[in-house]
Order: sequence, then structure tokens, then C-alpha cells
Amino acid sequence: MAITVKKVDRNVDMTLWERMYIPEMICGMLITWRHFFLNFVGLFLEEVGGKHYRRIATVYYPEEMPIVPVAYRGRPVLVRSKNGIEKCVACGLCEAACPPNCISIIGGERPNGDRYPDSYVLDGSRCIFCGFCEEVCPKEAIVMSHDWKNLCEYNRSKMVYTKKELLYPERNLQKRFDVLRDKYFSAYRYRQSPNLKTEPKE
Amino acid sequence: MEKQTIGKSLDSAAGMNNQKNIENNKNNSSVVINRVTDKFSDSKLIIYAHSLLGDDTIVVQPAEIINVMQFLRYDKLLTFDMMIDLTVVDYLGNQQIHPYLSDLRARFEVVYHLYSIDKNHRLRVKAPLMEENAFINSITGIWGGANWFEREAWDLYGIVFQGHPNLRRILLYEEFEGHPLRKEYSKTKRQPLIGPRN
Amino acid sequence: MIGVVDLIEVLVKIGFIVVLLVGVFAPVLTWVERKQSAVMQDRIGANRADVFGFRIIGLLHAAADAIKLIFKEDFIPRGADRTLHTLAPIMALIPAILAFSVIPFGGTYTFGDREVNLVIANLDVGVLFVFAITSLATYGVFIAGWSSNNNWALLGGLRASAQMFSYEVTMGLTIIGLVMFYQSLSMVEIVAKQDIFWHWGIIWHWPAFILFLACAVAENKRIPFDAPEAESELVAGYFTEYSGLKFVMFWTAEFIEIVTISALCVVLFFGGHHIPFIADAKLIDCFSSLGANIANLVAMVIGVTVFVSKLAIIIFLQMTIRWTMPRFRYDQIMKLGWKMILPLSLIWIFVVGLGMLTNLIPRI
Amino acid sequence: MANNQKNYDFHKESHTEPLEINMGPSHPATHGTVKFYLTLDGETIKDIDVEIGYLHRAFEKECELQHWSGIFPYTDRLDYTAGVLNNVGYALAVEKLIGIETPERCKYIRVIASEMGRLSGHYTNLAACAMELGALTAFLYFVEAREYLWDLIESFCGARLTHNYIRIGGLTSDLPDEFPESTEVVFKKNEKLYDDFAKLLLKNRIFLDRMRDTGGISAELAKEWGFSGPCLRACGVPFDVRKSEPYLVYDKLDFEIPIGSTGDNFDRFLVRMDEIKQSIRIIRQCLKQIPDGPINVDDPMWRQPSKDDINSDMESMIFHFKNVIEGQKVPEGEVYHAIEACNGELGFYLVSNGSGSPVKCRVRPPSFPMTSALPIMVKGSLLADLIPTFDMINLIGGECDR
Repeated sequence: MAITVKKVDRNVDMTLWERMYIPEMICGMLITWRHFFLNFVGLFLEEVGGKHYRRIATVYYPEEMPIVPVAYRGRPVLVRSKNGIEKCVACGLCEAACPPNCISIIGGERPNGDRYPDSYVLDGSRCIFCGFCEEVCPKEAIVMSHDWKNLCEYNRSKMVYTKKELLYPERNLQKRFDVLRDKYFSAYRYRQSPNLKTEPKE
Repeated sequence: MEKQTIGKSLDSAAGMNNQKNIENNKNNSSVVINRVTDKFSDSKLIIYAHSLLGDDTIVVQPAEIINVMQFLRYDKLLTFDMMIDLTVVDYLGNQQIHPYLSDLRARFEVVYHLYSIDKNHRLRVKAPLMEENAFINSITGIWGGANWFEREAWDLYGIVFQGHPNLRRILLYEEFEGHPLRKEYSKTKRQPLIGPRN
Repeated sequence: MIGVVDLIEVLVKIGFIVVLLVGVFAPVLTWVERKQSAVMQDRIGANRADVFGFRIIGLLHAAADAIKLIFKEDFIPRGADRTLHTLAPIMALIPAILAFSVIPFGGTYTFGDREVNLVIANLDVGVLFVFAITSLATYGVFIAGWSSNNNWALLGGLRASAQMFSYEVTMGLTIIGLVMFYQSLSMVEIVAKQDIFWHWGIIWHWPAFILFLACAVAENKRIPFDAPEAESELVAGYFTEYSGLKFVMFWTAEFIEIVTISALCVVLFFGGHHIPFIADAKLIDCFSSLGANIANLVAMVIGVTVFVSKLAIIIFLQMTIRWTMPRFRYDQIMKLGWKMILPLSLIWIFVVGLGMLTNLIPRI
Repeated sequence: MANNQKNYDFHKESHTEPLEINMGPSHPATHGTVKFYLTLDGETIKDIDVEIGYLHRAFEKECELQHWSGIFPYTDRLDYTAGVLNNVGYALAVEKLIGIETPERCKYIRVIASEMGRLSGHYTNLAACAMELGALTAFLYFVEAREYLWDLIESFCGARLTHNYIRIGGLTSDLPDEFPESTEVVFKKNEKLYDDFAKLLLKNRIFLDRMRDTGGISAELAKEWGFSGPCLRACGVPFDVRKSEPYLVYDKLDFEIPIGSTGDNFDRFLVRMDEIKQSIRIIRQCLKQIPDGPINVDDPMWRQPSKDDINSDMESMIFHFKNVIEGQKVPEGEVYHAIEACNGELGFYLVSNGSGSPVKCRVRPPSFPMTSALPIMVKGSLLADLIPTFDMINLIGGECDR
């Protein structure tokens, strides 16, 4: 395909209008004043009317929290299913897949034979929130929650999460599970089957 | 590739892929390689040439690197006016990847990637080096851009580029001992602490 | 021996000016700079400092800054000349405040038998005095740059002194057209002659106003003439090695100089305390029903508020320039000063002279 | 009288000696970590020695100890203003080595993601240049535009900066359903901010005087020193990897490459400004033409099996374990693949010996050779010209020092 090239106009011979500084300064100020007065009115209307009048892009942080999309990768957490025990079977795949090696698991077996993680340590200070553990886990036992507030501590040892801090009730993560099952790991993501839309989504 | 092929062992799948590439090298090697090989056909300068995976590659004797590069740069048909990249590969323990490495007892390989803007074709020039005499002529005379690339190759691999204006470390501090990207430089090796410079 | 009443009157005026300038305007201007730039740039700006829950949209940040900087460590770098290092900010601050002593912030009002003229020093060479005093600030800046034993500060000091020196010359020249027009150097007379709207400086001398404003902003080293303290080139220019109270002095000196420049613009071009179409006398006798003294008092208060509101508008204009324009390169500032503004102001003087000869421009 | 006037050496007589300054790694203007050792004669730069390496994190050594799929979070941190662009570059190189082709929808999503990375990279760079020249309001308009764009990227990647969105043989996830509508909303806002930014600066004489005829370089010198991307196009050379060697679906999209004429800072600025327009145009075309269908290659060896497969049949479970623990077995060989990143041609040279981790994972950093050419562009000019020149080369510490 022919390379369509576009010359950039260098505005070399400035008109007299531009060679004097003042006209450009005035039309520059008009822009900043427009932003000023629109935002000023927006702030005033917001005090009177409601939040949707706001034009300003930033948020009053501690009082208002930024809204976080569904796909957000927050702190990895262990899912505690409805009957109170964790879904993790201590297979060690997340430990192998984690680039900064911040997960260490010691597996154990319950009397009725199914495996459970005796100790599950995730070093929060090394975790880079890449989401590999969630991807490789066969049992959907570890999931990236939407938890991002006050994760940092004053000393690193406090950031090492053991099983107690990692367990998270399953019902809070339902939104995350729906997205995972639909967008991330459902079979029709790659099968060339003709009727894609009708593929059963478990 | 239906599901049952998974059962087959993995290595055969990898091997099959490589086989396919080597055949196509024989019949339609690219224009660039033909031009270079018949220019240097008399002296056995070109050790090996292939265009696997679509990348034209020639392997040259390290001693002749200067005039090969000069030819590539100033030849009317090739005009490689851009030296895209210069790097070094340490093949310690992986000599089996390229057949000629083992018979040359070469450990390092200085790899140049060239590109010609008007002709829009690329070429990879490789010069195998033995471990004991790991030095090669510097090509900063031909492309000024090679200056920093060669300093980085010296810094991380310890390849000496003779004729380089000021061959000193670029990414690491002067007092760093050893060349970290060599295979025998282990990940957990620690450096001696140096005090503040001034 | 001046009378006790006169002394009290002068002290009250000085007190009013110092409180107005250092106490009110300088801190408020720090808040204005933050809040105005924030709202201009689609963000919220200062809104955190609160006293018992009252935020007053961030105004308390000025107080918070002042207290913080007072308690910060006053750092003198090794190898710096101690005495000069501490002397420099004082030399930068004093001229900025002194220049205000000549500026009339109100008319002359009679209380009983006393004639009160709202200016601290009614010099008949007011304009000259202002330019003389502001040129003293150059010493403060240069000594700050030289004495803090830091390459960047030295470069900043060099740039600042060259720039301030060359723009004083041009600033003086731009005003001569005005002085010819009002035939007097005394500020009080210039303001008195501007009681009719058509005799305001801006009406006949708007090119001089533009040149004067450019020189004044350059004198004050604010963007776009920001080379001496360009944070991207010279870290922080001449006050790189200043922290704590000395930094506050440099900062307040800068803000007070903004106010002084705006006051000069108001007095020379926008008719000081006059309201466009209402002369002082008419103002007083429309309140005469309340009795002579109170009428004068009310007129005085109105005069001062008009003066301060004009001041606020010009400051707002200067602040907007601060946030819209990029920065000149150092040699372009010099070229602009000597090769463009100086010839233009000389031509303007010639034009005014010609105009007055052929009395196209009315003689007042 | 005349001849001794000629050989009167001003400097020797007036005993001035040059001022040596360290424009050190933490100087406000070097918003990457780089140090200039300047010898100044007054304000003109007599000599400049650029020192990089302050953000060297041993990318190649780490990659050699990591599996092929584990390298993706590292590639995010190369050009950290446009994380997903490096992911796409690395993924394409590995797929070329393996010899697999991703489905059509995945190619379109990769083009959308990399164009958004380019937008975010250009916004950051142009904003930083405006700030360095003192136009702080213009800086914040583009940072705000970048903020809206990052929220958009976050909606499908999951993170604002470290995207980690591309995998070998496909993507981690599909685009959210309401993605086209939210893109349109963001682009409308960004275009308004773009016009404000352009009106504030492009006609402004102060900005023009600062940027024009400073830091220029001729086309031949640029080619010789390995320039690529906006800085080479500013010299008038129409070299864009998306056009010269079309990868993904760039041959199906029509967009223009802006080129300058003299190669000075103002041309580079305008080329980047125009590329923002082109990127928005590309993304809009992609969103119209994107087909439905799978996003991962159907070859079970090269992609994450879905949770349904793992739970349903034993073979893919074993295969999944083998892949995660030993890494995917990329066939033996070497490959070089280049894509068009924000600053120029970002190339990946991979050498594999058939095991789970690479023998060599070399990144060709576009800003590395341009920074080496900084002395040519700046020697003899004023100290204040070093700032826009250094901004327009857009040295990103992560990409240059690796």
C-alpha cells in the first residue's frame, strides 16, 4: 500500500498578527479564562445542584473514592466458599507462575482426603498485581479483588499476608467471577465453532 | 491441530517446526544474501547464510567485519544506511542451536541488525567469537550510532571493540567487577560495596 | 517638630499599608495562585487545611504555608558566605514594600479642619522614587545567587541581575510619555488629574500600558520572563539554597512586587481611586446629608475599596499570564528588552510629544 | 593594530574558564534519570557528556531466568508511558519464532491496545515538553486527557500503567461490552483538550522561538545515528514500521504518517501532535471493522486453557501443569521482530534453545541511539535549548537503560 505521507505545516512565516506577542497571549488567556469560568460555575452549581454539574476532572479523595472498573486488578485474595473452607487445593501452580516469587504454600491433607493449604503466605510488598496467579489457578481459588485502599504499611513484615488476611468471602467477589467466566477464561474465547454466541457459558 | 495431537511428545512438535524452515532456505534465499555471497564468493568470508523465519542472516569472519560492513553500507543496490541494533549472544552450553558454532569453537556471537530505508529490507550480520580472543573491530567509523551499542556490549558482555573512541561502561558504574550478562555470572552474585566517589 | 496628630495620621496610614500588603495581600495571593491555577487547569486545588472544620475553600493554606516555612530549618550551605546569604532576602524584600509609600490609595478628604491625603509620602518626584527603589532589589537577588555557593544559583543570579537591570531602563522610558501628558512626576497630582474618565492614562497611552506591563512582569521575574528561576533549567534559580524564613521573604517579596506593579498600573493608567464618571467632589456631596465628616469618611472608604478592587483585577490579569504563557529563553528576553521594547517606547515618547505639540492630545 | 586584533584570544586574556556543571540524575529537567556533565562557557554548551544507566534493572538477565510467558510483566516496565505497546512487540516476536498466527479479532484488539499505548506515550511526552518550557496549564490539559485514556485502558486491561494484557498466542481477556461507547465519550473530551493545547502553544511566538531551529539534525546524520520514529520523521524521512513492514492489521487501515522538513524540535513536536490525531483515527476504524470471534489461537500448546477445559478433561490439566511449571517450549532458533513504538522502532531479538526460558531476549530501545546523538544536536547551543531537545528525544529511563 502506498505510504500516504502528510507534510507537517511549520507555520514558518508568522503573520504580523502572530509576530507580535500580545494577540496570541490574549487568545491564550481566553482559553484559560473559559476553563476558569466554566469550572467556577460548575463548582458553584455543584454546591447548589448536584455532583453531575462538576466539570473538574479530579475527585475530593478521602471523601469521594474513584470508581474502579470491573476488570481492575487489586489485591490477590483466597476465595472462601459458602461452607467456610477455602477453595484452594495447594497445587502450587500460582507459586510457580508468580514472576517475583512472592507466594509460598505448604500443603496438607484433611482426614477425608482432599488437600488444603496448611500455610499460604503471599508477600504483599513484592506482589506486582500482574494477575498471573488468578490466570493459572485451576480451581479459581485465588482471585484479584478490587481492594486497593490502605494496602501499604510502615514496615514490610506487616505486608506479608498469611491465610488469615488473604481469605475473602465468595459472595463479595461475584462480580469478578462473572467477568472471569465470561471475558477471560470461557471456552468460546478460542474455539472456532461457528455458532459462537450460542456457546453455553457455564 | 485437533485435540489428540497433545498426546504426542512436545519435542517432536518443536523439531517439526524447525525442519520446515531449513528446506525453504535452499531454494529461494533472498536477493540480499545472493548479492552479498557473490560479492564475497572468492574469499571464504561468509561462513553461513540463511533466511529462517524470514530474517535474512549472514555469518561472517570477525576479522573481516569492517569491509563487509563498508560494502553493505555504501553498495548502490543494498544501501544499508541504518544500523538498527548491535548485541552479543553468549552461547555457553547452547552451541547446538547453530551448526557452525561448535566447529568454530565459538562462544560469543556479535549480532548486527541493519536496515535500508529506501530499499526497505533488513539484514542480520553475525560474527562468532571465541572466548579467549573476544575482540572485534569497531564500526563507529561507518555508523556513528554504533558508539553506545558497542559500549553497552563491552559493559555487559566484555567484548572489546578495537578502535572505539572511548570504550567505557555505559549502564553500570565504573567500579563494577565482571560482565553480568555472561552465562557464568550467576543471578545471586554480589558486588563489593564502593564508597562515595568524591 | 511635626505635630502629634500628624504623626498618628502617618502611622495609621503606614499601618494600613503594611497590614494590607504583608498581612493580607501576600498570603491571599499565595492562595489565589494555587486556587486560580487549579480551577483554570480543571483540578480542585488547595482545600485541605481546616481550623475546627472550617475550610473556607482553601484560604487557610496560606496560613499553613507561612507557619510551616517559619518552622522549617534555615539551611545555609557549606562554603556559602553566611552574612551575605542572610542579608540577600532582606535586600530583596525591603524595596518592594518601600515602593508602596509613594502610591496614593485614596484622594484628599477634609475632616473638620484637617486635610487628610491618603498617601504616606507625598513626594513630588513620586514616579522617580519608585523606579529608584525597585532597582535596589537587583542587589538582593544578585547577592543571593552569588553567595549560596551553588552553580545553578550563580547562573540564576547572573540572569536575574542582567534582566532586572535592562528592564528598569525600558520601564522608566515607557512612563515618560505619561509624565509629559500629566506634566508632573508626583503621583498624587497624576491621580488628581485623572478624575475625568477621558483623562485616564489607559485611554491615551494604551501602547505604553502594554509595554509597561511587559517590563513590569520582567522586572518581577514572572513567567514569561521566568529565566532566573526557571525550575526546568536552573533547578530554582537564585533561591535554590534558601529554605525556611529566608525563602518566605523571597516569596513575599515576589508577591508584594506583583501588588506594587498592579498599584502602579492602577495609579498611572486606571485613575487610582476615581470611579469612572463620578468625581470626588460629587461623591462627597451626595453623602453630605449625613454631615461633612461622615460624608468624607464614606467617600474615603469607597475610594479605597475602588482602588483595591482595581488592584485585584490587574493582579488577576497578571496571574492568568502566569499560567498561560511558556517561558522565554534568556537571550530572547534580552533581545526583546533592548531591541523591541526600548525603541518602541522611544517612538511612543516622540509620538506623544508630536501629539501634544499639535494638541491632538489634549493638555490637562 | 589590525593584526594583533586578530590573534587576540579573548578567553586567554580575560582568564575565563568554562563552568563545569553536573546536570545530575535528579535534576527537574531530566525527568528520566540521566546525567549531563556540561562544560558551559557562560550559557553556551561547549561540551556535554551524557551518562545513562541509572534505571538499569538487568531486564535481559531477568528474562533469561524467567519463562517465556512470565516476561510480560517485565516488558510493561520498558516504555512505562505505553506499557501495552511493549507487550504487543514481545508477543509478536515470540509468535514469529513459534510460527503461529492469532485470530482476526485478536489482531484488531492488539492494534487498538497499541494505539492507545501510543496515545498515552505521546500525551505524556508532549505534556512534559510543555511543562519544561513553562506552560503548566497546557501540561495539565494533556495530563487530564491521559487520565481519561488511562481509565479507558484500565477498563479492559485491569491496570492503568502496568497493563500486562497480551499473552503469547492471544490476549488475557476480551474487550468489555460497552467499550466502543465509552471510547467515543473519551475521544470527544480528548479532542477538545487537544484543540486547547494546540491553540495555547502552536501559534504562540514564545513557544515557536523556543522550539524552532533548536536541536536540529540532518536526515543523513539521523539515519547514521540510528534515529527512528517521530525524530526521524521530523527530518523528512517517511520511515514507519507500521507502513514499511505492516504487521497485525495495519495494512487494512488507512492512516497517514506526518513528516517534518527540517528535523528541529518544532517539527518533532508537530509530528507527535499529528500522530495523536492519526492514532484516534486508527482506533475509530478498528472499532468499526472489528469482527466477532475468538481472541486466542486454537493451538492448545500456545495459550491458556480455559477453566472449563481444565475441569473437564485430564489431558489439558496435565498440559496446563507442564506449561506453567516448565514454561512453554518455544522451538529452537533466533528471530528479530520490530514494531513502531512511541519513540521509534522497538525490536525484540529472541534466541531460544527449545527450553522453557529464552537464551537471549534483547530489546532494541528506540531512545538509546537518539540519546547518544544528543551532543551533536546540542553542542554550541544555549543551556536553555538542551531542555526542549532532551524532551523531544523522549528518553524513557526504563526503555533506554533496560
